[in-house]
Amino acid sequence: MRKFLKHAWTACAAGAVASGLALSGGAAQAANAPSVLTIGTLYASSGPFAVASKGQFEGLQYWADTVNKDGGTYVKAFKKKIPVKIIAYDDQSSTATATTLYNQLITQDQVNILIADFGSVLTSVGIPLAAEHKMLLIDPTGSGANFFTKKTDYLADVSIPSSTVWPLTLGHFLLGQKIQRIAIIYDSNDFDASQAETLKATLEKGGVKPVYYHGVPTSESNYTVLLHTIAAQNPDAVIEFGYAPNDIAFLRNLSSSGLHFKMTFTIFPGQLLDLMTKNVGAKALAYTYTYPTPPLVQTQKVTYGPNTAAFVEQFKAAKNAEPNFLDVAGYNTGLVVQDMLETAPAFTQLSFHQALMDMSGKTTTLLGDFKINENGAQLGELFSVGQLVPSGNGNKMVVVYPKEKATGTAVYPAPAQ
Amino acid sequence: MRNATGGTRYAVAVLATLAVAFVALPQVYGNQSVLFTMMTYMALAQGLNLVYGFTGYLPFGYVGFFGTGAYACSILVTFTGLPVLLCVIGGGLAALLIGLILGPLLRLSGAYFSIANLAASQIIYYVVSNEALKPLTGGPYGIKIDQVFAPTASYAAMLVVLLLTTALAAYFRLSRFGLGLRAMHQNPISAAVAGVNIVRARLVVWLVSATVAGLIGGVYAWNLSVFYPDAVFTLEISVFAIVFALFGGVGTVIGPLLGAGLLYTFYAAIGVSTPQYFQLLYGSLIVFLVLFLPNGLVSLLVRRKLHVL
Amino acid sequence: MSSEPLLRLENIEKRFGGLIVLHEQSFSVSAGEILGLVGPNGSGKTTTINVISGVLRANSGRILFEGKEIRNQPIFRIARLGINRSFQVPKCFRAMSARENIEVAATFGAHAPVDVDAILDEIGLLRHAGEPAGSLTVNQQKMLDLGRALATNPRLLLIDEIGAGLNPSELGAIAALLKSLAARGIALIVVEHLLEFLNRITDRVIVLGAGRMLFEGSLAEASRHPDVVAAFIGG
Amino acid sequence: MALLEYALVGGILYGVFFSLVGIGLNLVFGVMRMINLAHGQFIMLGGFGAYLLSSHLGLNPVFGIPLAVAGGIVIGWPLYYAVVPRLQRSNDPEMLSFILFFGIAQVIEAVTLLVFGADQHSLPDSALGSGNIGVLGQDFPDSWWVAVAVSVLCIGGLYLYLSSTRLGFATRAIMADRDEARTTGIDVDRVAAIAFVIGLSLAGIAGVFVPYMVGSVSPSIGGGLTTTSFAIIIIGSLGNPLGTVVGGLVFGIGTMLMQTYYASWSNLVPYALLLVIVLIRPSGLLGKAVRSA
Repeated sequence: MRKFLKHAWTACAAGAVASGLALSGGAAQAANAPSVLTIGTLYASSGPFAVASKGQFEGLQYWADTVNKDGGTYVKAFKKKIPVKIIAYDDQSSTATATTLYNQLITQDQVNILIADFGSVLTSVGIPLAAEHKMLLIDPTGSGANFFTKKTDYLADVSIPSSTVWPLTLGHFLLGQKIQRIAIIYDSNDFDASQAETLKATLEKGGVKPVYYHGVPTSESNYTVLLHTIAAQNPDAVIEFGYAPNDIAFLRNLSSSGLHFKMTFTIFPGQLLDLMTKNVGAKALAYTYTYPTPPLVQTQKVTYGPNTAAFVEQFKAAKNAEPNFLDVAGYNTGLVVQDMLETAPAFTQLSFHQALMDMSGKTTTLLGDFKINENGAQLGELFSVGQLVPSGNGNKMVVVYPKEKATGTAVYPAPAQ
Repeated sequence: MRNATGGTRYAVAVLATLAVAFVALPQVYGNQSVLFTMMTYMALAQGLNLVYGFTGYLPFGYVGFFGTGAYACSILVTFTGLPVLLCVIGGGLAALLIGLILGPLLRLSGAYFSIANLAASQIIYYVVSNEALKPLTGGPYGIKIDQVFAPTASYAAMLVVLLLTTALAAYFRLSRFGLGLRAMHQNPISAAVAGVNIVRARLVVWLVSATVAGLIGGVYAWNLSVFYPDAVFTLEISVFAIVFALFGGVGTVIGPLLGAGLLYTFYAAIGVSTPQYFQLLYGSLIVFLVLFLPNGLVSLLVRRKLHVL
Repeated sequence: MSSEPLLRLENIEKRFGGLIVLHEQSFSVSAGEILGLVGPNGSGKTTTINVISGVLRANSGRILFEGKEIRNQPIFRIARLGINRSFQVPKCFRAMSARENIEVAATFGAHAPVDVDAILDEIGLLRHAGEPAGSLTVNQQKMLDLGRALATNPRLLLIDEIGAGLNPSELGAIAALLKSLAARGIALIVVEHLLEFLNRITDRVIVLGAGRMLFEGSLAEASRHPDVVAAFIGG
Repeated sequence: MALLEYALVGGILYGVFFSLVGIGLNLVFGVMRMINLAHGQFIMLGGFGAYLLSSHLGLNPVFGIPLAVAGGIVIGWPLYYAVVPRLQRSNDPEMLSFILFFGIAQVIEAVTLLVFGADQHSLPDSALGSGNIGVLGQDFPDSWWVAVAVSVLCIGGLYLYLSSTRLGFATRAIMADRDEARTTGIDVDRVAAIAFVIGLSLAGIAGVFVPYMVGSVSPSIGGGLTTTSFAIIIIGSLGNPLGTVVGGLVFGIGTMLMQTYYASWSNLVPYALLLVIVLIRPSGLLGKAVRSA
């Protein structure tokens, strides 16, 4: 046993030395151009955020691979191309670990560019640290409303708008369809509850009061009795805001319950269609509504980078897999950084931030319009409303609202399966 | 008790070493968050040791006090504008109050106590994070007190809390009160027959341990300054505190400190080098520890007849 | 004052669920007296001691120590009042040294300072004072248990089957020790199976059978009493 | 009124299934006086076993039941002999086993994660019948009824094992008093190892139906299932396997009623029930727990 301990010690020491060596690499960013541009980020290989976080990370990595194939990304401040290197740590979905790892990236690796992990929870702890060290935190998907309450130079949400504004279009669609009886069930977490609140407010402004409006715990996994309770209110439309596991349980329970509503809306079929189809089945997804996200909706005209269709082709060729929304979001983050470096006149965090502000409103990428405000919130592309319509063995996404983006009209009421 | 003065000297040395180490380390190692988190876990392991090591009650829901402290402190900062240190103390008092409410749990034995305590911590978590409490706690939206964000000051505060907790452990180990605790831990009925007020002693230890966790939580919230309920109520915090304390050796002063210090270093090192195997390595390590070193690292020293505080 | 016994039980009843294990027990002990408690297994001897020392709570009746009701007092308070006990299976603090075992009681149970060495000497463990209690022999642990009780300066000692497993010379030493304690004015209630041993130290015994007091008087008379005989033979 | 009835019937069905989820943990505790903190991870393995059979071999997921039993034997028997006798000799078996099984839980979760990834997986709905069956006019999906039927069979089987077989008798003797049982000549380790195997197998069988009852299975669901199981067996009473059924029903009905009337507080149900019951009646609804001093 003493031997065992000795091993533990050795492992410990070896680990410390190894990390020490790794750390000394990224130091010293001087007036001279660095030989490699370090981009620090975190991902979660396990825990509740693993699925989403790994998707986003893969997208970012794919971006780095692509630019490095071209000899790197052009940096205006040095007037030349510099290869990028991603330094990434695994936070296991733990905020405590994420805190130390953000600090690791900032203080030990001294990365040039800092990119947050997926989602609000894992982004939150990086915000004060970045500000403290005067680093610009590039935030792909952390959209907590709490984050963007005052002017800052050190935070920029680049890939998705705050979840608070996601359901605006959905609300207008429901009002436009003159659907009066609407049930809203949501998980009690920042992401879902803020959407429920916005939708309720939007509907009430249009004179519609939801007939059912309740939060359930984020851990909720069985909706059978809840669905029955909802059905008792005779709603025409049932809107469920949850994370992917909730949406899976909800849709499965709905299809096996024998209940049927004229309209059913969930979030994740629009982001992780493969995962949802695999778990829920194409039949149960047919005619349900969602927020369609790239690559399920395509941005044709872009001002920077490939358009959505071109990206999907490239990604499929390189990775032999269909990209999902999070891959796109991660890749888009890389693109925004790339554009930022091409336009920032100086190699400083403030200059980076100014570049992002200058890009705002004038840039369109495969993810849509890029527009941030001085608090760092993303105001660009609003999500539209899509419906999954049977096609072959699966479903295809039809954007049904708003009109200018629509690729078809809603099948309402949804036919019973 | 013959070693009381020697013991006291030993305790002072431990406290001084801790203080010097955590004042000096930031000069040579720049990732203050790692050091801060290490102190947090050292303090938590020590705080848990107060109750588990000295009474045998394993508080699986220890994180409940930590989270209570974090939220009470943040709420005070948000609504009262008191100096942040007072808010941290408020966090400790809130945890003390919760400890008092949960006092009747001490009537339960072994596993029942642990699990009932776990249930209590989950209840606090669910109540704090419920949407109905949004105006007060921020509910699921989390809470933000970045107006008081001060990494260096909160680092110093955590060091003070760590020293306080360790001093308490030394008191439990060396004092007359501690003699009664040891007797009670080994045989509660004989201890009572010997005149030890076991009900009161247990409650005192429980409340002290709860208060300490509340203080740690308060300082932790101050350091984080933007967080969601999961960040301060995740069960992982209890589990780490238990594993760290056990690894070092409970019922001693230096055991939990050694355990948390070494194991957290190990954690941080594999987290950086081979994260994909992290959970596997960690789980296996725990299995090996329990099977081959159940009384912790300090038992190796004791076996060599070294005096351990 | 002198007529008031040190301890008086009045109609003590103890039930476990529906089972009555002590029926209306009433007896008293005076300072300096040694009272024997005998009876077959399950007759309520140890329960009586547990009830007096507070380890168990009686369901009804009164326990008066120096005229004060102590029935619902917690164990430690009863100990501090001056009632202490040994256990049939010694309950030492096994990881603590013999000396520390005594020190716990001296620290928490006694009103006045206690000479720990003197007690260790009295129970014959002075030479083993530094050894962990768990490493002592069972007989030594029994003595340590008694020493722990003595360290609280008791005025009433409850002794539960201390004689079992001792050889004649050890029994003799214990008998002498208990008598010397009584001579100091300590009252003793001694639960014992070894009647010969009991006969040496006491002239008054109470015989219990199925939780009832069958007899009170001298041991010699007891052996002639029909109820007692019936209880022991199981008739 | 229809809502109340639906919640009650649903709660009973859900509760019966959760009795199966908890019962293995309770059997193991009763026999070994150890808390298998990896219980939820064994349930999760059962779910993944059924998923493998269904997705890779095209078998009906119910074949996951024999697989779970086989897994229980292959994992449980060696695991018991590798760790339990050693722990029993330690100074605090109850608490050390708590931590040991936590380590095992981490290992299982990590390995599953490396093999299957973090994604959710589920089983085809049609495999257990895609219709609905009604009772008292309340319709529930076929899969619920299958899960409930299997739960009843398993719990009934366990009851028969404990009440009418020689091994079961020995098992109950060990539950009552391990040392006493040893002195009467019972091979305590063998009987306890069998009980451990049964406990793990029951967990695995419950796992087969988890994708139907809680939507999907993923490596991270184990911890939550363990805590819920705890709550259930404490409500019933630790160490009394049949009390688990009472605990399961209280949990199921309580949860469904809360879902119907106060949805956002429904996750408090198991913990609040546990705390209230433990404080009012520390022994659980059927058992004993207070320490003697």
